[in-house]
Amino acid sequence: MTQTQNGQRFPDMKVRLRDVEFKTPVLVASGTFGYGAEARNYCDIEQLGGIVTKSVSWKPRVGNHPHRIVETAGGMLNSIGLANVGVHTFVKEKLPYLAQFDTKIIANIAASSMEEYRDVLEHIEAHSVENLAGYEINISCPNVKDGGLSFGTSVERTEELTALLRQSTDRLLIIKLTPNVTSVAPFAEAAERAGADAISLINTLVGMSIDIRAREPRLSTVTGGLSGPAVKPVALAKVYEARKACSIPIIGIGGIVTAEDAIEFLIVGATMVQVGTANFVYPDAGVRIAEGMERFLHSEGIANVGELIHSLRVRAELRALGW
Amino acid sequence: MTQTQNGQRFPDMKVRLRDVEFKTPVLVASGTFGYGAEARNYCDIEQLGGIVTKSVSWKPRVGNHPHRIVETAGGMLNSIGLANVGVHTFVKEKLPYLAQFDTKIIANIAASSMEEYRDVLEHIEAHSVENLAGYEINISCPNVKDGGLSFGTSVERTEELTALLRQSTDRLLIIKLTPNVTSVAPFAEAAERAGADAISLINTLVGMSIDIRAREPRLSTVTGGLSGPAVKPVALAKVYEARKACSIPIIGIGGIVTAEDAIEFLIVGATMVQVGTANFVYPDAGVRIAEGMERFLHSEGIANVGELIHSLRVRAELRALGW
Amino acid sequence: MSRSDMDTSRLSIVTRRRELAPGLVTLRFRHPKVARETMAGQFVNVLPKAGFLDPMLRRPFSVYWTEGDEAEIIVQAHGRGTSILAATQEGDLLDVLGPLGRPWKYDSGDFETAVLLIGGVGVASMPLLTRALELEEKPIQTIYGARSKSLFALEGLRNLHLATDDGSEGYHGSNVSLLRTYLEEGRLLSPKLFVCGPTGMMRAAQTLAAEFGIPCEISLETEMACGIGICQGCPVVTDEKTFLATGKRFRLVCMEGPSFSAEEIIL
Amino acid sequence: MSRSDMDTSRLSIVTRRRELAPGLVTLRFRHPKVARETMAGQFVNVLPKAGFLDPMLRRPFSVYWTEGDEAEIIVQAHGRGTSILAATQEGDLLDVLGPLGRPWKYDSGDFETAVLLIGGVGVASMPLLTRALELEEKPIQTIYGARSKSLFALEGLRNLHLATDDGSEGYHGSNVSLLRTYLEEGRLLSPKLFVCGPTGMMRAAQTLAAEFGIPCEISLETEMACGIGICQGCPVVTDEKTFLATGKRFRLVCMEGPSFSAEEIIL
Ligand SMILES: Cc1cc2nc3c(=O)[nH]c(=O)nc-3n(C[C@H](O)[C@H](O)[C@H](O)COP(=O)(O)OP(=O)(O)OC[C@H]3O[C@@H](n4cnc5c(N)ncnc54)[C@H](O)[C@@H]3O)c2cc1C
Ligand SMILES: Cc1cc2nc3c(=O)[nH]c(=O)nc-3n(C[C@H](O)[C@H](O)[C@H](O)COP(=O)(O)OP(=O)(O)OC[C@H]3O[C@@H](n4cnc5c(N)ncnc54)[C@H](O)[C@@H]3O)c2cc1C
Ligand SMILES: Cc1cc2nc3c(=O)[nH]c(=O)nc-3n(C[C@H](O)[C@H](O)[C@H](O)COP(=O)(O)O)c2cc1C
Ligand SMILES: Cc1cc2nc3c(=O)[nH]c(=O)nc-3n(C[C@H](O)[C@H](O)[C@H](O)COP(=O)(O)O)c2cc1C
Ligand code: FES
Ligand code: FES
Repeated sequence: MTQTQNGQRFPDMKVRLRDVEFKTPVLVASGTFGYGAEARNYCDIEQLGGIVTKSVSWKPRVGNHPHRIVETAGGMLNSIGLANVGVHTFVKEKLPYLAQFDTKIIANIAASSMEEYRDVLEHIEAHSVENLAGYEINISCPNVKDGGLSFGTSVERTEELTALLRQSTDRLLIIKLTPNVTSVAPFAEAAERAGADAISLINTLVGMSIDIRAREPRLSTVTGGLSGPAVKPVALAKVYEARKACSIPIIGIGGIVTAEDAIEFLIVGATMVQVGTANFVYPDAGVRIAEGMERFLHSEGIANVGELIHSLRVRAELRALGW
Repeated sequence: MTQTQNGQRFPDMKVRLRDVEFKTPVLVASGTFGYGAEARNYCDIEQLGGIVTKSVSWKPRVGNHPHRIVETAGGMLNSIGLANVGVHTFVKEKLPYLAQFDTKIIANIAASSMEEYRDVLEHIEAHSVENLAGYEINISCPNVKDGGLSFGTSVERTEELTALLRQSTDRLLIIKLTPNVTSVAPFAEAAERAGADAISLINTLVGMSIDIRAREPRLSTVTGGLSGPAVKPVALAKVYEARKACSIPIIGIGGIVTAEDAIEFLIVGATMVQVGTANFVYPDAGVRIAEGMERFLHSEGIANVGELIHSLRVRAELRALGW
Repeated sequence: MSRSDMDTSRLSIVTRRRELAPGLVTLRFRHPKVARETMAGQFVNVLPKAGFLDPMLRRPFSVYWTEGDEAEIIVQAHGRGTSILAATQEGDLLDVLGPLGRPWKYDSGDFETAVLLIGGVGVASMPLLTRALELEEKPIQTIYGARSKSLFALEGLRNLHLATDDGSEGYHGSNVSLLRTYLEEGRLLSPKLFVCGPTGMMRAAQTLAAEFGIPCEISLETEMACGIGICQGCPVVTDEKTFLATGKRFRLVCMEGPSFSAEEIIL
Repeated sequence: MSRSDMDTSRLSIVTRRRELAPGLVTLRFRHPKVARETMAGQFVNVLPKAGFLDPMLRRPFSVYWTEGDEAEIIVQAHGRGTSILAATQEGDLLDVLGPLGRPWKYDSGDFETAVLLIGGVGVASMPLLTRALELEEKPIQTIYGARSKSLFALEGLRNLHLATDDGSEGYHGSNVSLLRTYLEEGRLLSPKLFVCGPTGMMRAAQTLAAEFGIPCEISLETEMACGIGICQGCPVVTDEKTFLATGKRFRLVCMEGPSFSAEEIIL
């Protein structure tokens, strides 16, 4: 598929966030690709736009009790509970391992206090590797009581936290927003005001499933996070709302399985996308999707993937109505 | 399936909202069953717990331009735009027609102002028929700019509106809540405080879909309402949250296709359920689901469907954690 | 209405499957109600895979033929639902709702010659229409266009004038321009057009009919969720005159269609 | 790591389908990697219907047999995914990921007699285990319980002692109580238990092994989203001793299992 024209990849799949260039607009989402080692046998990692690592906190977290996952119509519920190795093992083992790959790494951070967020970020910053592009701040995990959702549902705290973390790094600072709010616009605005380089959305929707014979919740934590194709329409609407509210780049997430799905997000206004649940079914989804996007650009005669971004045509009378 | 024991249906499928008894806990949802005439050839209407009619407003509404529907993973988006005959035709033609059926009718009302809600309700009240059990107030339509969602996302206006309408009827007053809010609990509390007899949830989730070749929204209104099995996990979580917040009965709605789906809602705390999108695929879904619930009660040796309601077992340590 | 009057038996067994061209198949199934009650132009709403949610919605198909207790549809594999249906095997069960919609108005007194203008899989409702017109003893001319020779489904049609985009059969070009020449040469005696095909072609036919001032009926394909009038998802926009006359801005294709008089709708 | 070292070829054609009992089928497919690399106890993760979302997730299956470039699984139709798979026909394509997980520890020096304790479809990994034990020249006793006579899949097993719930074959009762009598009568020379079956049965075996102080390995079935360690969805709880020793509260069944030493996990 990929042809070279004077060394140039054609069509050109490269995108930038601020001064950072990514090979393709397709990242793998936090918590759905481990730390690279697990999936490498099934996915050519260097063909990915980049890897967003599993949320890391200051101390290791063992995660929630079984059951942690339930399949639902067109999606799944999870309640992993931010199981992670903790930032010290992360910088000792995971980050150096990820450094070997010629692709960008974005470290996703989850915490329960401003200080913890800052400490984790600064600890990674102090042990950073060359291909570490920046940080994604998870203020939207619905599955642990202290998973930062208290930040994710408060505009003020979102702004404070973003401003605080901005002081600690010049790398990309990406705020990951939750869809579980009445309106995502004020959060997008807050992140932009406080100096975030980009926002990413959506994290999972709060959901639930019942074992009707046992009359018990199927997840040990009662509720969990819904992801997968089922949530794609909601994710697109949230990205659309955020796009109108802020002017920093958006990373679209939610239910992306095919190249067509990813292209929908770009057209609505996302500069990049993340692929999550699809990795569980197709560990090389992130690569396949980028290849499919390239084929689409070819067939439509589009030279640069950037031309798709925010290219949605909305009829004038509707824009007048404020849509 | 249905055996009679001293004239009693066994298992007993009857449920009550306040002083109103329904044959089964299964209603058909507003906007998904017309006014009865359309589906009667495919569904034995008198076997339904009841019919919630298409939202009616003071003036007729022609509805939105095509395209109005898009199929999505495990669900669909719609942007019908409250197309309805208007309250005058409703009481002249639709209500008298519905009066012939031996089942309960709940009139769903949508409006753009307090006064319009009240006028529509009082007009119906003035022309009511014997089997009219009450009203469902749609403050949650995402598909028209003035569809009442401004009420549905404000706790204060929800309470005001409920209190106002309470003065105009002694029939059942049911407030239909939107899932598109950060927390549904305060709305459930507000409805209860203001004297609602029950709440129903969920209405549709705001969603979107893109035609990537035309680079246009697939729906004429850009965004629409997501329904169907895809949203069931979200609906269950919202009902669960509402159940903890108020003590009036809840009518569970969202993605119900099978008897097992309906039973999940009852176990979480719903007294009744509504079936929507499923009617489009199986026009007799409401009847089939009730029959399936009856079989389930039989096989589990449960004499009365009421025993299922709010029977969820949550492990003590989790309740301690506030789940 | 008692249970017995109701159409509750929807499951029907596939008795014959024929592959006319790659991805173009006919499915014949036992369904006494559809077989005996369907009139030319009505359709059925078929569930691609009962009990499964991908896809979730039914798919509408014109009734292609009926005989005794059996009815037939012709399926063009296109998206998720139709590709599953096209792979249906003889002996499989189909969940079929119908007959739905209104028939073609072939008994209106306003024409002598019935001109069936067909594009691609728009042929689906034409064999039954042909049968009905012959009962009315109306002369028929059939102008049928397809991308290529292999894609014609000619059974049950009469007085064929074929056109192909690639010239592999008959007139090399569009069926509409072929029709135009016939009209200009006045070869069709007080005709009425019965049109079904791609939207572009139907628009062209609409214009042509207006230009020559001849009656024209068009069968539409819109997305449908229910097919029985309860979802309001299948509107077609009415033209200004009709709107002012009837007060109706939209018509529901599943209930008031699928075929409409060309001058009352905007495509 | 270069593309070529990677396992990208997942599609494999079904070469043989056998129906052992209603809803119990074996599927043989061409998959050189799985066929040549799988060790007894490992599993594959199979997509019920590629390209469709109902169901969306893969389903894990122990590898039942391997020969040349072909591997076989045995599928018990149970829910949505397994019923679709059970209906797979010869010539169909399967999307298969594997081999996954760790093999049975059949070469550990801590036993003389290998006792295979099987419940129902738990038989899946036992033929390969039997083949491996024979290469190690270990004596084998197989205690196999099923609901009824017709549900046994006996190929590739040795020295069978059958038990049925309905008494239609062999010992009338549970395989665990049959094993208990053998142990009490001391008929098994320094045994090690290899256990796979319903959770209840595995718990009973766990208790029995502790009571008689014999080594016991149990193969678990948990929900799995990925099967390759990236979703963290398949944990099993470790017992206190193991927790204190290793600091691990959970083990991932797909990566560290599916088989575990009975004393280190809580079922
Ligand atoms: C009254 C009527 C009669 C029809 N008769 C035939 C026939 O005889 N033979 C035949 O092959 N096809 C016929 N069609 C079209 C057929 O129903 C569509 O091809 C089918 O709905 C598209 O589904 P899909 O699974 O192929 O595509 P998908 O991409 O899976 O469809 C996705 C969604 O878009 C809708 N959709 C997409 N294209 C169309 C379309 N052209 N028309 C209506 N809905 C669409 C589908 O209903 C579905 O909700 C008819 C349509 C209508 C409305
Ligand atoms: C390591 C391993 C090996 C297995 N080997 C075999 C085998 O050789 N033969 C065989 O017939 N079955 C085997 N199973 C069980 C088989 O994978 C389940 O029957 C299947 O996952 C259930 O899917 P379903 O479509 O039948 O049920 P569904 O009801 O569609 O499953 C719904 C969800 O629950 C999960 N689930 C339900 N039951 C189980 C279960 N028992 N184990 C794991 N997940 C479950 C499914 O993964 C799915 O996510 C194995 C499971 C594991 C973990
Ligand atoms: C099993 C699982 C684990 C996840 N863990 C994390 C996490 O640790 N941190 C985070 O920010 N998001 C996490 N997510 C959310 C995803 O990154 C993504 O935002 C969400 O799943 C929606 O995308 P998808 O529909 O493509 O999966 C997780 C999702 C799943 C399914
Ligand atoms: C096509 C369509 C039209 C609807 N119209 C209305 C309406 O007029 N008033 C209303 O309160 N809800 C309306 N709804 C929402 C449903 O009543 C229901 O709350 C929602 O669809 C979720 O249930 P479901 O998943 O079972 O469809 C509509 C839903 C659909 C799909
Ligand atoms: S398809 Fe539902 S109203 Fe026409
Ligand atoms: S199944 Fe995903 S980690 Fe084990």
